[in-house]
Amino acid sequence: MFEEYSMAELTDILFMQGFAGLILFSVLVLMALGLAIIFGQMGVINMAHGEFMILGAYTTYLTSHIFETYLPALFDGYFFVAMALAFLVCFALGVLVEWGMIRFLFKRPLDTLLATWGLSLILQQSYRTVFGAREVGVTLPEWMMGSYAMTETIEVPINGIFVMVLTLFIASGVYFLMFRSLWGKQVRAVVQNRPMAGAVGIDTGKVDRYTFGIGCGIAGIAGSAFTMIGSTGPTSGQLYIVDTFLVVVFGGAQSLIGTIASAFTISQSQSTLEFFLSGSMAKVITLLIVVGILMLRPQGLFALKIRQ
Amino acid sequence: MSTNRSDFVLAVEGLTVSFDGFKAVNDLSFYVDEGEIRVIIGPNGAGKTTVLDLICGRTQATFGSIKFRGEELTRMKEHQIVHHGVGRKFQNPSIYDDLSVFENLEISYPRGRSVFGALMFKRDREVIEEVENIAEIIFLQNDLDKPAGLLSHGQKQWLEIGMLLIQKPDLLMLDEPVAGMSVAERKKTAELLNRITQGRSVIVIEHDMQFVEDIAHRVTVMHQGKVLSEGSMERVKNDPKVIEVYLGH
Amino acid sequence: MRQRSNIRFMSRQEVFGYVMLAVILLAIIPLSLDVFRLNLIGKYLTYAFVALGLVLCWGYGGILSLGQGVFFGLGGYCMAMFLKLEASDPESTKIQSTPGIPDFMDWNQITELPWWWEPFRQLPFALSAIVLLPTLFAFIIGVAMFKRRVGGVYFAIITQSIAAIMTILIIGQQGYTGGVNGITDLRTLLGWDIRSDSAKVILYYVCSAALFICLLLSQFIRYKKLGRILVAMRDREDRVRFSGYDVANFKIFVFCLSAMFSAIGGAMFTLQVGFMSPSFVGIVPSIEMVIYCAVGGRLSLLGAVYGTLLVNWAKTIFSETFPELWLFAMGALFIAVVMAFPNGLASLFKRYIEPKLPAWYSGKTMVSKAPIIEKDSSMETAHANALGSEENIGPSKSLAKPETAVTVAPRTDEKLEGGVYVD
Amino acid sequence: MCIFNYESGSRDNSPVLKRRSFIKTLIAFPLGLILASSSLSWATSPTSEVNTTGLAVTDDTVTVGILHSVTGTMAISETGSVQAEKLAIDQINAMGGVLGRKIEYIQEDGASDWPTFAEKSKKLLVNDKVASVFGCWTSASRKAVLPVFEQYNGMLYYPTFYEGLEQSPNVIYTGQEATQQIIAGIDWVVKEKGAKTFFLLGSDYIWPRTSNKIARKHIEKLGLKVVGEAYYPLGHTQFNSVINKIKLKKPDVIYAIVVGGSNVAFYKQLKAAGIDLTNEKPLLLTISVTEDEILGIGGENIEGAYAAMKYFQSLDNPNNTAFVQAFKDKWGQDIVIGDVTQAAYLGPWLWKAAVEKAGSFDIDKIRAASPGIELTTAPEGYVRIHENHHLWSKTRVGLAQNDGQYKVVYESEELIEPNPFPVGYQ
Repeated sequence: MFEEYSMAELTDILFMQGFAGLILFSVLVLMALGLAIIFGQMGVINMAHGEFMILGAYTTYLTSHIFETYLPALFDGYFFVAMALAFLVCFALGVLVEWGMIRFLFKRPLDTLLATWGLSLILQQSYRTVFGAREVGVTLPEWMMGSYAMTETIEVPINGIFVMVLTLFIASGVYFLMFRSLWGKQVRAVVQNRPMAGAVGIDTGKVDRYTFGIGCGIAGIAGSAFTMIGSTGPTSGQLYIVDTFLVVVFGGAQSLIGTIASAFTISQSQSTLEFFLSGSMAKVITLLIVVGILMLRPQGLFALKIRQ
Repeated sequence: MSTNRSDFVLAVEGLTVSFDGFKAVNDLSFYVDEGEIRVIIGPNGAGKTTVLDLICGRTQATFGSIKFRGEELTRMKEHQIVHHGVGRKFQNPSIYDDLSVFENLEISYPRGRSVFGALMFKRDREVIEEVENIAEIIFLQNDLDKPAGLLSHGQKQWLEIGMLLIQKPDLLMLDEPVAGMSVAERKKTAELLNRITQGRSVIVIEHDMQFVEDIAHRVTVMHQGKVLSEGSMERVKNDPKVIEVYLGH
Repeated sequence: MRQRSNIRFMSRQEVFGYVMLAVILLAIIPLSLDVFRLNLIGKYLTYAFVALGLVLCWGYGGILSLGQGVFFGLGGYCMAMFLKLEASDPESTKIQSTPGIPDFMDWNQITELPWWWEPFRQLPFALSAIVLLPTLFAFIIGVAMFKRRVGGVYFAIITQSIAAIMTILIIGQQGYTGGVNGITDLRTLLGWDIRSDSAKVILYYVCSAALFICLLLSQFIRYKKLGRILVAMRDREDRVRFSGYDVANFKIFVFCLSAMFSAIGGAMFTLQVGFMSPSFVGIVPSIEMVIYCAVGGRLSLLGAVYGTLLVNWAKTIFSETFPELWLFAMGALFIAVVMAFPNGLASLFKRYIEPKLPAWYSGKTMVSKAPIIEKDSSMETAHANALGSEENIGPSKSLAKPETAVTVAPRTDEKLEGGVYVD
Repeated sequence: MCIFNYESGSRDNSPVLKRRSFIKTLIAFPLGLILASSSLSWATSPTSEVNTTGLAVTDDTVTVGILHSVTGTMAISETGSVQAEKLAIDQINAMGGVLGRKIEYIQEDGASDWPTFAEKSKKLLVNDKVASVFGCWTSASRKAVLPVFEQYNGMLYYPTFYEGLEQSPNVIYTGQEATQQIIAGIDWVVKEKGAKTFFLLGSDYIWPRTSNKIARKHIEKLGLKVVGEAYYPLGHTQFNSVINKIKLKKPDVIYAIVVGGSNVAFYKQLKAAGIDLTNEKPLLLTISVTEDEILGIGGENIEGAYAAMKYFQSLDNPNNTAFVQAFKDKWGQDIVIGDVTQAAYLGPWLWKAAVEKAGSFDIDKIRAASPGIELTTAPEGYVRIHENHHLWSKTRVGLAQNDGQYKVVYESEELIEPNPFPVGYQ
């Protein structure tokens, strides 16, 4: 399998595949973080997660247009504004959805699955009505699209690095929010004992609403970042949903570390397999491995053992 | 000490379970005799319910053995343990709200427990008589056709006890059987327990000391996953270690 | 009081319901529609098999599978393989470079029929494969999952992934499966042209009859203790376990049964539509089929049939007139069913229509006066008995009303841990 | 039989409708006289003569079907075809219609779901009795409806470039079959660019796989080398691994047949990985990216790539200038037109020509009349229907520009003969 390559080429393969794996890893983490918060902390299965991501992507598309038309001088920096807007828009919609729908479905995770699936259909058709059935092209600032050549064969894509940095940033943000802030304490208190949290004066309704909103907001940022590497169309969101859920479930529903570890495992096995097999078979085998491990360890990679 | 003494119904030895390093039950040993009513008491978090979970197979032990009539339970599945004659009542009444009282009892009747058996199960005279018989013991003979969800809290507790009785277990484990009951109901329950414990061993977890005194043959006091003291109620009550734990802090 | 000793196979209402459905399916629809529409209804009915399986598996057993399309597809593919081989006789495929093999294999440079296609030349083998293969597959999944106590949400997501895997596999192995196009251009069954109008009518009746057999089988299961154990299991899995049942076996059984129903539906689909494609195996159709079941009422066997017919009929009407609105309507339907009518059409029927029906329908005059309560059909016997022995309950009718409503509200509060226990 | 059909045809119309259409005819008549004096001679031919099989043809209208996905994942691609077909129908009506009859259409949504396509096509043929159907996009949808068209003897005008291996009496293929598109393109890249090694890439389904197979055979026939071949599931969005592979294999040409949303991911990641297509090292040749796809990809990301197909919006000829203008006037100035859109536009015109040549709407007569029909007004230039129901057409190579358009850099000298069952390429 390797004999056709020289030693130097093999080193390059190793490096570049490792890097490709890291990009995929960042992408998966970014997709899964929002879902991990919502699913892990609230037990809500948000099937519309992909549509929230696309909402973020469309927000980016609109922002790019506004900057192109009105503020061409600042175009190089528009992406940061777009990400912030994507977060806000998705956060707002998330809060609305929680208030109008999710809060009536607590303790019924399978029903949230169906209801949010319905929501995803409605969102898809809304995008189609508003933006048209065709995909839209998001213009990116020139500096984000290039690559940095390390050697003749090794070239590091700048957007890949951007995604990685962003992922690191968001993941640590989530970590601080959940484990180092008062708000995070409240969220965890509500997760562990809802009546008790309510009794000590935490507005559990509000905590839920904002948790859901933040999860959706992060999905929006992810969607915004994905305009760099993927398509933006009414049904693009569906491409992500299975992968995203597998990452979260595989990691262990309530564990942030688990989500990251599982994203790492999946991305590395996928990108390694892709190099040697066809893309389809790589995907099948990766999914099979994940499903297989989940059967052996249904609680996921990182789940706390708790007293029943 | 011999682990094979056959006169023990239940022999628990060196039982340990740890949840991510936290030892909820730590090197616990105790023995229950034929026909004995054993009450386990202890402060919250002492590991009482975990012990019952371990015996009935709901939680897997990390170390140690549980022998029931000489058979090792730790490696059995819950339903196999039930088939061997161990019955368990939960802390909160655990009954099927959507089914009638009759059906609740019927499901617990120890016949047709395989898939195929359940498909071929016939509600014959024997079953009906047994259900009615048990219903009378648990004071529900007039509510047989009622959906179980409509029963009062106390009646639900009784129903669950009835569901155990119909299994004819040799060892009955009751987790706080009188919690949430009125005084009258408590009295009735104590009566019920005394009646049904004839010829079988019982392990009860209870906080109500009056109730414990009424029924216990022997008492085991647990604290932080270990046995703190064991013996008659009288002895345990005067054990300085027990007093320390209950009143000391 | 003595009546409990002889629970009936069907209540009077159920008998009426089945007769009604039989009249609608076997008389009203065939007499009032042309062959094209009849064939459409026939196609919808094949989804009803899946919905019926989901009632048992999800409504009764509490196991939500988002991969029912896999079984529907497997059944359909088994049927399609037989029909394709029959359509690929050397005479009609003589323009191919290898005559006698299915056209898509020829396009993919396969020169010999794969060994595992060979047995599908025999109808008996194909028929048994339709029933057994998906059931076996469900059995393997079931054993792997339920023995490990994977349940609830986890089971849903894993079945969903299995659906994704199957789709990629079928599309990727196009030389053996026909790929994304599926297996198309099926013509005859043992020489009988299945595309003719008369065949469509006959197949419609065969499909309806098969559906009725499955319905009655489900009714039988519900009436036996097995049905009550399923309900019990959904409510209190632990209690069932500590009543001495191996819960996993019951789950495996009901999951296999639902897979078998789906597979029969898939085979009927292939026969009536004339092709099978991977678009049924994926995630989207699998979730859509859950909604058919939910619209009908996840606890109502008959509801599954009506729900399927209604949603599909609406889909056809909508997409003929306002295709853009269809997704909005479908999305709203999902949300409405989950939030406002968790027990679907069946509960609406019980609530608003049944009380208005004449007394002979329920067999008891007092039902018309009875409190209007939302009750699920699993309770029918119990509830009818409760009403019958109302004297025993005492005059607490007004009190019973809200309480019953609470009790029999849909049992959907699956715990998140839902059967994932640490061991 | 004739009489019966005539009656059933007219019975469908309520008197009110009839009168209204009569008035319309009155108004339209002088107009038609000026615009379509050539078709005037048929305007009077009685319906019983031009329609002997009970199609939805009345004295002044004829109903056709449009069957595409307007919802679901394929709506992205099929929207353009719907627009083109409607434009063609409008233009034909403005010229006086077909055999003096105005075209009316029933549009059905295939919803990106193959069985739905089959169901809807059956509805169009059996219930609506449409005179012809313009529709389908993916091979899978065509395969699903094919038995229906053959059973009920309908006529489908199918616009997409596709893998070939099919020749149905009930389909006119207005797009190119694989060999037309592939061989000319590869010959060009070998001759003009001196390409020696190729890397084949595609989405994992029949069209890319079959096309790559033909490409491989042809490349090997020329004595050149395929250094790699890879397929990814539809909708795949991560191409970094395959891009690495390409970098290592250093092919002269990346031959890419990626479709749908994956395209966007592929080209963006290609650019980000430092492969600047304008350097042509390697050169990228695609047969799947039309101007429609570039909308989503972004012109700046695909600039420098080559595409081999029969039509580009930038084609410089009077037919095309008029077509592009009409299309933009109807559907908006920002709209782009791709290869398939143009092919879809040909459908109604080819049908009209066949009907007029046959002097009848009957499918059998149209089929008999179709081979040899030529269209000099086609935006792509001149096309002619071959005996095998495909079109003779030229193949062009376009170079993708920053603004999302292709610049035509090559055009085959002759019309290329369609060859759906290419001997030696299977």
